[in-house]
Amino acid sequence: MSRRLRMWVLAVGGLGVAALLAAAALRLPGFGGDDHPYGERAVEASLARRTSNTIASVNFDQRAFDTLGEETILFAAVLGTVVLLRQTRDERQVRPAPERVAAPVRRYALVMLPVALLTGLYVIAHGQLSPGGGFQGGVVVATALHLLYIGADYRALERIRPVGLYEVGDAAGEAAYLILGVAGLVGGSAFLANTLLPYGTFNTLASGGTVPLLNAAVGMEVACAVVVLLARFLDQAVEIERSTGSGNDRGE
Amino acid sequence: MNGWLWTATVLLAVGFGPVVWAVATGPVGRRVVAQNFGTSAVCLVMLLLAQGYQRPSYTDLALVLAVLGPVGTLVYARLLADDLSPHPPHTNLLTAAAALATTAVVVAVCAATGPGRAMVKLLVTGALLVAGNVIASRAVSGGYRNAEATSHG
Amino acid sequence: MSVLPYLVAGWIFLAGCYGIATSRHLVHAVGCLAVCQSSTYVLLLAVGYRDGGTAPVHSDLAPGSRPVVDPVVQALALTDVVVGATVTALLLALVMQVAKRHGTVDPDELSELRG
Amino acid sequence: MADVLTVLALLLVAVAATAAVAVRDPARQALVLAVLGLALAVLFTVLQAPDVALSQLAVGSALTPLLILLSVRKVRRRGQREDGGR
Amino acid sequence: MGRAAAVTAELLAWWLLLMAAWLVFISTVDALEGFVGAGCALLGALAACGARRAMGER
Repeated sequence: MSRRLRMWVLAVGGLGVAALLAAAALRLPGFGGDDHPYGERAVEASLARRTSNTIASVNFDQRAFDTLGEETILFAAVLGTVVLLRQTRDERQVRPAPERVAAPVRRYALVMLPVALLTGLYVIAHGQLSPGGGFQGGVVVATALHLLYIGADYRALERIRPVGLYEVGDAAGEAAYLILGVAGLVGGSAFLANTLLPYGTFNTLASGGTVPLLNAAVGMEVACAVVVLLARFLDQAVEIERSTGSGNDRGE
Repeated sequence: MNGWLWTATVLLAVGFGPVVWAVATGPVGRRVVAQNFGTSAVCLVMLLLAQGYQRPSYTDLALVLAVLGPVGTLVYARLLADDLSPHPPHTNLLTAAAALATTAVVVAVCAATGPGRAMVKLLVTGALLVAGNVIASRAVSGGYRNAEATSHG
Repeated sequence: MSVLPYLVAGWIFLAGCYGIATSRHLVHAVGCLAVCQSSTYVLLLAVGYRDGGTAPVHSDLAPGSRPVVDPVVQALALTDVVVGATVTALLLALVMQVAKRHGTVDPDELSELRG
Repeated sequence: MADVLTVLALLLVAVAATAAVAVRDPARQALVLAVLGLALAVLFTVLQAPDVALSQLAVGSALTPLLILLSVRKVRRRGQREDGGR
Repeated sequence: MGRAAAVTAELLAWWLLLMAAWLVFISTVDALEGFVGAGCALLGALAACGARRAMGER
């Protein structure tokens, strides 16, 4: 299968797909049309349950089971990365060299770490009111913690970030989501049904029944998952080294 | 399409358009500077769009970008240190332009929103953006490297 | 104009596929896959758009006062952006493993290696 | 009239995506992917999807570049046998 | 004794700063928002002090 032949197969396949996509695009209803049946029903259902951010209501109330699936994919991806990036026999852990970073960058990182953490928590907490939610806020919180790696070196980050705790947090986030679902079942209605808590007053933090709780659970899980992910990547990139002393591994 | 959306369109075309070209071609130093300027340009576009669509809740986007944008540029300054150190880019002109544009947009949007906590939020966003932009571009242009001999992180 | 967003989504998808097929570095191929994924977000959100509509986020909007766009497609795209990032991380971990085992990240060289 | 903004955002995303594919070096591609993330965030805001734009900003500005650059550093170190655990 | 006072003073300073930031971020101020904000600001203050100490020692 020479490279030239592959290029031809790619060209033919690409043109075919392009033609099909163009034909399909021409039959789609025009961009900006007024026919959105699902959208209108979703907005009505979200307002009925007094959740002001309809997207959060769709994610954590009307389609909460799909979000459980998304969250499990995230959990499985992190699990796979942790298994793949473990330290193998022929590798040794090297203490990261201390890195001297310029003073302004260190001060900026020190000031921005809590502010970014607060912004992330704000985005998680107001998931069901203004734009935001557990998924986005979790990533902001995780990135905030890694300002320490940027402001100083990996050793400082390791000191403040016990990976075991975040792995437990990751699992706890997923478990909290499931427990809230089963609580709905135990409460007499369906799994992950939003009939457990009162819907509260519109546009306040406690509105929307279980939506804020599911939001917080997803926020915790995404934050811990991203921290564990970056921990494994930083370990591999900065610390883990092929131990030259022992026999060479097959690849070299 | 009111004046705010027009300004956003012009800023997007004039400010962000060249960034896309500058980040795809040329030396690494210039690419990182272009990415840094792109963050500021998009943050300002977000503020203008929030005002143009009369949706104050969209300013959260500009706030998160003002917090995380410079962090991304510092990641490049840190992990691409080997490629940046031979010929560090000079960024003072672009940083000054970004700071000027930020103050202009923030003042205009604050004037439109009127006094109150929303105005303080806009000022905080603008301050975070300018501070982040200045620190990130100084870090990229090696402004700190010759001040202290640092090994690569 | 009524069909441009769908064509742009198709173009991004094909560009991403071309990138993956002709890539000579596995990390570059993973980046191209991320480009492919973003084409689906463009298509989804273009389908859900309504002229003159605004986001159905009622924290600063009285319900029913303005036409709103479709929130369902936004919910689909929202979760996928974050999950896509973690799947990209998993793929990058696989690339590191390939580099460790075979000492190369060029897909063409990989296909010639045995075992 | 709002079409100008939508068309401009779409074109920026298309050009940035093509650039992200055309740049062959992974470290440089991380930069272009970050700018593509910014262009996507603008397009999503124009299409009135602030949640998705926020999600794209959070992921695309710091997380994806960090992951790609750390992978490139590990793969490059593995390739040229540099040692010293920096 | 001095060290504990210094740490709590710093913690309090960070907490006040972050609480002010929280009050600026939110749109409607009410009891629950303040309570959640106090918790998040405390978390941020702890992270700030931990980061400074972690960065301090080499």
